[in-house]
Amino acid sequence: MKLSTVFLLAALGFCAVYAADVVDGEVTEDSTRATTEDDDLTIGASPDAALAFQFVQPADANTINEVYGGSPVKFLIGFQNRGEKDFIVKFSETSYRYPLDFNYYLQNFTRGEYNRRVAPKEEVTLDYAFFTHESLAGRSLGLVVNVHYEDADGKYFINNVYNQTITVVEDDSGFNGETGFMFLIFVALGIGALYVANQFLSKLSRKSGLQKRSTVEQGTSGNEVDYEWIPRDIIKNSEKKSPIAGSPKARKAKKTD
Amino acid sequence: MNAVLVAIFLIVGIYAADVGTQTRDAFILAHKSPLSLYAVENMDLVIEYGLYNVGDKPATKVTIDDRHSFPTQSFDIIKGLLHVNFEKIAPGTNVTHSVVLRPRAYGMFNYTSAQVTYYTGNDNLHVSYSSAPGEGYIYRQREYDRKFAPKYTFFLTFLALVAPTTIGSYLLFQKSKSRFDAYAKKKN
Amino acid sequence: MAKLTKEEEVLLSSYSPASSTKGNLFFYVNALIISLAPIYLFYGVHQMEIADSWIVWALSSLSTAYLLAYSCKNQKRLLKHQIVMKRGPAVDREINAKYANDKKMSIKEKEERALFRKNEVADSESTYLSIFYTNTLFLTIMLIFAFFLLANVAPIFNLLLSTSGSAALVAFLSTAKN
Amino acid sequence: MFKFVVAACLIASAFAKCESPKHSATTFSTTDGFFHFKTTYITEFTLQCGNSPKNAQFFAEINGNVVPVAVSEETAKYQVSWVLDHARSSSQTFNINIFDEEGAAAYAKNANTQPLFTITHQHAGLSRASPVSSETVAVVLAVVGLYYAIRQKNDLVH
Repeated sequence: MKLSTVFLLAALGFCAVYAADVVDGEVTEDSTRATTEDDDLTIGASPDAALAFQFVQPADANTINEVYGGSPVKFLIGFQNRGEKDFIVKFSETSYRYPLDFNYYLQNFTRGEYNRRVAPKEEVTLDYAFFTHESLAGRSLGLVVNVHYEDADGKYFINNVYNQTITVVEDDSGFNGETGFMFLIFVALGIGALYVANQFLSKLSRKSGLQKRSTVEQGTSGNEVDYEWIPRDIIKNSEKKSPIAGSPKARKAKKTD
Repeated sequence: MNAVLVAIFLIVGIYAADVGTQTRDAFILAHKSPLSLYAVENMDLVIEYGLYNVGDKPATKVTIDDRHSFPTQSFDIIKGLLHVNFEKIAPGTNVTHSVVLRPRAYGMFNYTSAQVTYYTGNDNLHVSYSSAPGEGYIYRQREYDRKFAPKYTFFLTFLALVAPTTIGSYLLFQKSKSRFDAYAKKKN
Repeated sequence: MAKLTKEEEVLLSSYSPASSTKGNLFFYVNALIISLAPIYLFYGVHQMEIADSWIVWALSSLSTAYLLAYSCKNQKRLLKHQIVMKRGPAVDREINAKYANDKKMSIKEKEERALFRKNEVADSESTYLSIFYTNTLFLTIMLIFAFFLLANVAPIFNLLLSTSGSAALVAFLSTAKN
Repeated sequence: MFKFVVAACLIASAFAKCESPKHSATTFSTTDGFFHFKTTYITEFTLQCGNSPKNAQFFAEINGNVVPVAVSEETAKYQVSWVLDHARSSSQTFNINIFDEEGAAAYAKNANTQPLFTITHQHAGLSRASPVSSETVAVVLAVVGLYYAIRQKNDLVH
């Protein structure tokens, strides 16, 4: 009894691993099955097309199904034409789905438009990048990537190349040294500005206290002689006191001779 | 009992491994992307090629040829080779290759895809085209300089222009002021 | 008030707050430099071409130079007065110390000398401070306008607004009674 | 499974080997930390083996990473290129150890394997856009000057 349960569990485990492997398997020659599972796809894949999917950024997303919130996700789609007719790869559509029900869209990203012709026996690689918002960090999301293409006869196909639940993890490398440094500088500038403002204000208030007195003395304008600060006796005295006419400077010059 | 279990584990494991690999020939995905912010005339433009073997068998004689994308009359090759070979790319691994170019003139430019050829298994030639960055613009150097080039040399010259009268007059004022402040203090 | 003699008028004119020709020249030279420096900055940083913007440059530098010289003069007149009040006692002491041993000199003469010295000191100090103050005020406003507030405006409008505009602002501030 | 093992053994026995290598190398790395998203390092070298092996794949080991060496057949030039984040691209010297296939296989088992030869790659470090723009510095200087001017002006009143 015990042995059989262990056996059963082991077998189940391996099947699960194997199944995961196939879904993880980038080549989706059995993608017809995958697409029929997807309800909204009534159009299937072409047997002459082989597609592959690979994350480029983050590189480990291929194995651990994790992407970082607040940073771009880049992936490649390989398209192999194994038939005799041209294919035209129209676009790829990428969307986040509700992980418990993949029919429910959480976010639909802009299509990646390609319109690339793939001749028989040729392959092309297509790339796409999208941005996972920071607020999605910590959630599990269903990521679905479909590729739309048609053959030379205009027959339309849709291939599902990625259909899995991924985890969005917080990007802890976001607060790097650079932003930290910028932050520090702004704090320092702010403190400096406050200090200067404080100094300035205190000066202003002190100045305004004295303003009244000084305005009385503002008696000057234009080219007029400012009598206010010439000693009264000089103005009043009309007698020639200066021994030598002109300025004391001239006299001083003479003295030094 | 344990032996039986191990045997079963092994069988299931081998089966899984076999099915997993059987259908997957070498499949090379090739991406081509610029590693520089903009393409600017007379400034380095780094192009990175990445080759990913997503199959389960090695790809052999992998060649990247991108000479047609960067004709020498429009681009100087600063460093790197535009036509290279890798003898083998193991399954599940990736290889990157970079080239540094310098556009000679500004204007619209179409980044076409690079051609990648490789062999799988029994001398089966695959012709593949990398992803292409598409239409782009090569900026004038002046436009770039206006936006991003460091301008401290201009500001230094500006300072040198402005400083003599401004700072000079401050120093002269300060000199005169300290002199009379000294007189004012002497008697106090 | 008694009539002034010719000699006294000569003496008085040297006390007048109006700038001496030397000071005036200094103002104009400074104003010209300070008005041309931003144009160099616009040439280098905002990459204006000489060929298609020299008219604007000439316009802006002339108006800026005039406005700056005007505000320097205004500023000087305000400052000179204050400096005479402030430096007065110190200058008196200086003169006293200088001629302390000169018994021949009368008090009146000493006073006269002190007065002349006061004027000299106030004139130079007010010239320097007015230039320093006007320059820094203008440069601050100009830089903030040119590289922060109007950074994305077309260079020509940016230039006109930030140079002539801030010069006008400085001139306006200088007309205020302190 | 067995087939794989046999194939692996066959490949192992067919390792290309380079005898008495002669090389000369040139290196390049980008130094603009603002203009490029990442720092790119390129080392080009020419190589002559005494036994001129056919279709040999060479490997380069940089800081423990083994990457295949690209070869241009018509110019007989080899190229090693790698990319690092700017954060890890301060001024430093890289030692690029070149292995032939045999050497690379040996290196996988024992990290002290002697390489064919080593190329040193001097990286000068990165120039980065200053976090404070010169405009800001100029304005700060002007404001400091203005502060002094106002202080002097106010000093006169008291």
